[in-house]
Amino acid sequence: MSSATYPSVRVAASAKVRSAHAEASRSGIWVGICTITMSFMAFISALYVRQGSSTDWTHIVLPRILYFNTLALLVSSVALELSRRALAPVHGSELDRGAVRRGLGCLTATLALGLFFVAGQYEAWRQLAAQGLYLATNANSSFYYVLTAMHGLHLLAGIGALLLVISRLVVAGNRFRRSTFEATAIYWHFMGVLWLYLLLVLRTKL
Amino acid sequence: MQEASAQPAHVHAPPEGFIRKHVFSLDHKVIGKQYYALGLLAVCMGMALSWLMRFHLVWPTTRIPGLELLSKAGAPGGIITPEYYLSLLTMHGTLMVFFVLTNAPFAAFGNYFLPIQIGAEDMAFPRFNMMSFWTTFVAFLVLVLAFVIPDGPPISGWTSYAPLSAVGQDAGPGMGWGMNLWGISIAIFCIGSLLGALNFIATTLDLRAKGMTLMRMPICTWAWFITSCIALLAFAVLLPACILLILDRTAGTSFFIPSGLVVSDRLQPHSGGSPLLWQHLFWFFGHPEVYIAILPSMGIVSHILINSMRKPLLSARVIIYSMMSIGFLSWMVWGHHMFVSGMNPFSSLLFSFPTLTITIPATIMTMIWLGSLYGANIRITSASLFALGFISMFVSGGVSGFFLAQPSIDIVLHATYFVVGHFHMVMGVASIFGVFAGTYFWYGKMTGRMMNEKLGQLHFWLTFIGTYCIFMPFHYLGLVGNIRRYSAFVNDFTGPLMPLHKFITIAALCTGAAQFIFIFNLIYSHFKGKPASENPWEGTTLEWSIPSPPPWNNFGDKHPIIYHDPYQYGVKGSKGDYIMQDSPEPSAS
Amino acid sequence: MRIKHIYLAGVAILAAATMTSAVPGGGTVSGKITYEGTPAKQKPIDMSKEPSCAKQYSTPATTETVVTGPNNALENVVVYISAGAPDDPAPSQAAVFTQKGCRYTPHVLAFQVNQQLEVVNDDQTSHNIHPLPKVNREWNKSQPPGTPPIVDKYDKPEFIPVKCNVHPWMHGTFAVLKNSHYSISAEGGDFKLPNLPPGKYTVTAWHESYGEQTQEVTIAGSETKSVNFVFKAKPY
Amino acid sequence: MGKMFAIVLVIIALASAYPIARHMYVPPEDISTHGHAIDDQLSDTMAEAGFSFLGAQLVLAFFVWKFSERKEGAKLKNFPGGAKLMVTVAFIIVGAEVFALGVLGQKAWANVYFTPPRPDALQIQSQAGQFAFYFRYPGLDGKFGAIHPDKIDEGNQNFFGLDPANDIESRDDIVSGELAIPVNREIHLLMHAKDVGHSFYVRELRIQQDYVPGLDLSVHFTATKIGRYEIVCTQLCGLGHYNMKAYLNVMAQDDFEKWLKQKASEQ
Repeated sequence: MSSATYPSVRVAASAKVRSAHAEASRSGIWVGICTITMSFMAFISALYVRQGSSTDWTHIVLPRILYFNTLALLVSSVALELSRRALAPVHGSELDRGAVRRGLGCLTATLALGLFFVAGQYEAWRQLAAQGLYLATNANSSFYYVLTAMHGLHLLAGIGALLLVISRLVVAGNRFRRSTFEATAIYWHFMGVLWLYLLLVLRTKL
Repeated sequence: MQEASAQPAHVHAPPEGFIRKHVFSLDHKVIGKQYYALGLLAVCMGMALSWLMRFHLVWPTTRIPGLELLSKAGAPGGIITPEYYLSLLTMHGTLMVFFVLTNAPFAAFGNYFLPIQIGAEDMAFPRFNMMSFWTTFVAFLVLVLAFVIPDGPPISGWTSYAPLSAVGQDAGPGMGWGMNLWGISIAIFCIGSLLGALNFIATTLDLRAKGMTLMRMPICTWAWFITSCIALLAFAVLLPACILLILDRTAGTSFFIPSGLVVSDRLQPHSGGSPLLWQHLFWFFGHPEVYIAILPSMGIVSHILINSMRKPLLSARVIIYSMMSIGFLSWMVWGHHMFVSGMNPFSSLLFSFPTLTITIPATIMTMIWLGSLYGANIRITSASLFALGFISMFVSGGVSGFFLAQPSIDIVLHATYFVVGHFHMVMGVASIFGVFAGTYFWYGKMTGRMMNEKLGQLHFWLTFIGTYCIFMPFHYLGLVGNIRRYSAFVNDFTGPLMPLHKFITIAALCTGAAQFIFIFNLIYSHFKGKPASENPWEGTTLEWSIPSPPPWNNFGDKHPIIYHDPYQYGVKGSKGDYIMQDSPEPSAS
Repeated sequence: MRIKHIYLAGVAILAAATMTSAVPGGGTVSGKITYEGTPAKQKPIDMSKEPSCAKQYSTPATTETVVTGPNNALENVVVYISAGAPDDPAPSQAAVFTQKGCRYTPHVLAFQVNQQLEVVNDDQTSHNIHPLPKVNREWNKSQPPGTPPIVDKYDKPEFIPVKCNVHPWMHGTFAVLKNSHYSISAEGGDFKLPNLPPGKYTVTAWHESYGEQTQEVTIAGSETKSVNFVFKAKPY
Repeated sequence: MGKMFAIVLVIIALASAYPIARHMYVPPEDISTHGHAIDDQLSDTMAEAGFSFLGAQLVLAFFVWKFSERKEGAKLKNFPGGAKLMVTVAFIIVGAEVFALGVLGQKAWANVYFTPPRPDALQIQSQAGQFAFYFRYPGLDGKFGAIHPDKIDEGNQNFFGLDPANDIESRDDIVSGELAIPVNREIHLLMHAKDVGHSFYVRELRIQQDYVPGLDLSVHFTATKIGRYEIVCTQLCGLGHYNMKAYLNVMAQDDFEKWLKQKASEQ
C-alpha cells in the first residue's frame, strides 16, 4: 500500500513479490478460517455437553425468517463469485472500466444481501424476544443467541472487508489489491458455509 | 508445500517520528522488543506477588509495611487476609502463564527473530502484528486494573473453576468486578494471541527466502511455528469459554452453574449448568498452553546449544519431529488435570496413556541433547550455561510428570505442592531459562551492545542453585500431603513442615533478589555494554548475516539466498569452523 | 487493647439496653417477652475444625436462634418504637460487635442509623464478617487475629443477618434502628423503653426466628405502661 | 566454568535425591484396604523416576565436565550410534516403562473406582460447603430426608436444608460435623456440594474425590485402623479454603453405636 510513498519499493515490488503476498494473504485467510472453525467447534461441543448433562433442556421453534436470511446469504455468495469473474482481468495498474462497473454491481449486491442477512438475524432475535425467549431464559435460548451473535460479528467483519474492497475500486481504483479481494471472497463463502452448519445444529439441537 | 520463491516487498515504509518508530510501530523487531518489555514488567509483578505469598505463609502475623496502601481491605494493618492471599495467587498465576510464559519466549523472540531467520523483511501482516501486541497490552491493563478497584482481584485461581468463578460476588471478595475484569482480560488476550499466531504461520509458510526450505529453517523457527499452530487452536477454545463465563456472571445464563446452589446464604438463580464443562474447555486450552510455554524455549535452547557446542545436533530432524508429536499429543491429554474431578473413571485411563506417551518424545529430545554434547567443544557463556541449565530443569520437572500422569498416584498427589513443584520446574523455570539464554545470546543483535558476561554468569549460578532450592522441596512437601492454595497451614501435620517452608521462602527471596542483577545488566549493557559485532557468537543462521542492530528492513536491499542447512559447524569454512547459511561456499557434507 | 474492646463491648450492650433519649422524666413502656408452645431445640455446635475456639468451652456451645429463660421468657428480642417517635441523631460512642470463641457477642446487636459500628476479633484465628443487608451497602471482609477493628456504619434502618464465611455456624444480627428508643429483652425476657415524651407510639418486637409483632401504646405524662408480647414457638 | 557447572549439578542431583532415598518425606501410613496398591505404584514410579533423574543429571554433568572449554581445534567426535541409537533406546526403555506403569496404574485405579460398593456398605451422606464438611446418617428409618436448598439455615444448624416440619424421613436424620465410622466396615460416602466445588481428601485413606455441584458422586472405602484423621478440602473453594477441614473418626463397632445414640439425642 505504501508503494506510492516509497520509491525504492517499486523496484522490489515485482510480480513475484505480489505473488508472495497473494500467497501470504491466502494462507492467512485459511489459517484464520481454521481458528474460527475451532472456536465454533468449542461453542458447539459446549452445547452438546450442556445438553447431555442437563435436565432442563427444552425445545424452541426457530423463527421462519431464518430461512430467508439463509437464502439471502447463499445468493450473496453467488453474486460475489460473479463479481470475482468480472474483475478477473483487473489489476492494480491498468483498469478496464467496464469490468470494474460489472464487478462493482455484483459486489454491491453481495453487500446489500449481507446487510439484509444481518437485519434479518436481528429481526429473528426480536421475534424470539416477543415469545419471551431471552438470552437467560433457558439453555437453548442462551445458545441460540450466543451462536447467532458470534456468527453475526464475524459476518460484520466480512462486510467491513467488502466495504474496503469496494471503496478501493470506487475511490482509488489503482489501489485495488487482488489478494485482498480474493481473501475477502474466501472468507465470505466460509461465512455462508458456517451459517449452514450452525442452522443445522440449531435446528436439530434446539 | 511449495517453496516460496519470492522476497517480500517492503510492506511498510521506514518509520518516521517517535510514535511510529517506538510506539505504534509496524516493525516486527520493535514489536518483539515491546513484547519482551511487557513480559519483563509482568514477571517483575508476578515475582513480587510470589514474594508476598511466600512471606505470608511462613510469617503470617508479621506486618508488611506499606502493603496496606496497596489494599486496605486486603491487608489491614499490613497483614494479608486469606482472600487477599488468594487474590495474589490468582494474579501471580495469570500474569506468569499468560503475560510471561506465553509472551516472552514465543511472542517476543518469535516476533524479533522468526522473520529474520527465514530471510523475510517483516511479518506477513505488519498491521495485525501491531494490533496483536496492543491488544495484549490492553489485556494486561485490564488485568492489573483489578488491583485498584475496591472489589480487589479475583480469588478463584488462574484456572477459575466454575461455579466459584461464575456465581458472582456472593462467592467472596474479588469475585464481583475483579472476576469480570479477569474474564475480559483473558478474552482480549486470546484475540491478541490468535492474531499473532496467524501472522507467524502465514509468515513462515510464504515469506521464506529463496532456498529456505522448511527443513532448512533453524530449530527455533520450527519451535515458534509449531507453537503458533498450537496457540491458534488453543486460544480459539479459551475465548469461547471466557465468553460463556462472562455471560454466566453478567447476563444470568446457566452454562456452568447448576441449580440449587446456596452461596453466602443466598439461593443462586441458575439451573442446569455443568461445572465440568468449564473444566473441559479450560484444560483443553490449558494443557496445550503448557507446551506453548515450553516449546519455544526448547527451540531457543537447541539453537544456542548447537552454536556453543560448535557441532550440529545428532539430528535436528528428530528434535523437530519430537516437538511436532508433543504438540500433537498435547490435544489428547487435557483430562489428566481432572482425574479426581468426577469425570468418568474410564476416561481417566484414556487420558493417562497419551500423557505417559508424551514422555517418549520428551526423552528422545533429552537424549539427543545429551548425546550431542558428547565429543563437543562447549563454549561456556551465560547463554550456554542457561541452555544447559534448561536441560537439567527440564529433566527434573519432567520426571515428576511421570507420577502425575498416573490416575492412581494422582489420588494421593493431586492438588498438593508436588504438582506446584512439577509445573513450576518444567513449565515455569525451564522456559524462563530458555528466555534468559535467548536474552544473553541475542541481546547484542537486538541492541547493538553485548551483555556483561561476568554479571550474566553470576546471575546464572544464583538462579540455577536458587530455583532448585525453591522447587525441589515442593515435591517433598507434596509427598507428605501438603495442600496447595492454602493461605495458612492449619492442618495438624503441617507443623513439622514449617522449617522446610521457611527454607523455601528464604531461597525464594534470595533468588528473586538475584534477578535484579539481570535487570541491572539489561539496563547497564544497553548504555555501557561493549559494541556487538555483526556475528559475535560465530553463528551460522541469517540473524548473524546482518548488522547489529538490524536496519528497519532487516536485509537492506540484498535478498539472502540460502545454500545450506542451518547448522554448518565443525567444518572448514572461510571465516572459521562454520559456514553461514547464506554463503555460497560448498559445505563439507 | 483487647481488654479495652471487651470493656467497650460491655458499655455498648449496657447502653443499648437502657438507651435514654433527650427527654428525661418522660413516660416508660416496659414489659416481658414470652413464648408459647415448644421452641426448636438448640443444638450443640461442633467446632472441632477450629481447636482454638473449641477449647474455650467445657460443654459445647449451642446455637442461639431461640434463647429462652425461666417460665417461657424469650431473650434476644429487639423491642423498639417503630412509629410515633422522631428520628434521633446517632450517639457518639460506637456499637461493638465482638467475635469470641467463634461466636458473636452480642448475638443481636442493636444500634442507630449512622452510629459507628466496630467489629472486633478476639480470637486467635481469622474471621470473616459478611453482613447480608437488602437495602444497605453490602461488604465482606476478613479479619486476621491482631488486625485493627473493622469500622463501618449503616445509613438506612434494617435488620441485617451477619455471617462468618469461615465458620458456617457463626450467625448474628445487626438491628439498625432510626431512633434511640429500643431495648433487647434480657434474661427473664424483660425490656424497658424509658423517657418517652407524651404521645401515641407503635411498639414493635422483633425476633430472628419468630418474626415481629406490634402494639399501639399512648403515653401521657410520666406514667409507665406495661406492654407484653407472646410469640408462637414451633418445634421445627 | 564448565567443570564448576558439572560439580554444582552433581551436588544438586545428589542433594535432591537424598531426602527421597532416606524416606524423609513420605505419605502417612495407609489405613485403607485399597491403599497398598497405590503405595506400591508410587514407590515403583519413584524408583524409575529417581533412576532417570540421577542418570540424566549425572550424564549431563559428566559430558559438560569432559567436553567443555577444550583447547581450540580439539577433535570433535559424534556419539557412537548417533541419533538412531538414541531414538531406539528411548523408545524401548521409556516405552516399556510407560506400558508397565500404565498397566499397573490401571490395577491400582481399578481397585478404587471400578468395583461397586458392597450392598451392605454403610451409607453416609457428606455435604461440602463454604467452608466446612457436614455428614448425615440416615437414622433409624434408614432413609435420608430430602434436601431443600431454600430451607438451609446454618445459624440453626440446618446445613443440609432438611424440612422436618413436613418431611418425616428427615426428622431422625443425624447430622454431625465429624465423620465417625466403624472400623473394617465398608463405607459408601455420597457426596453433595452445597455451593461451589470442593474436594474430600484423607491422606491416610488414600482417597481424594472432588465434590462437583449438581453432580451426585460417591466414593467407597474401608478403614482398617482405629484413630482420628484429618479430612481436608483440596479444591480451591474461596477465602476459607485453607481452613476447610473435618475429622474422620474411625471407631470400634460398639463405640460407633454409642456415638450414634449420643448424636441422635442431640438432634
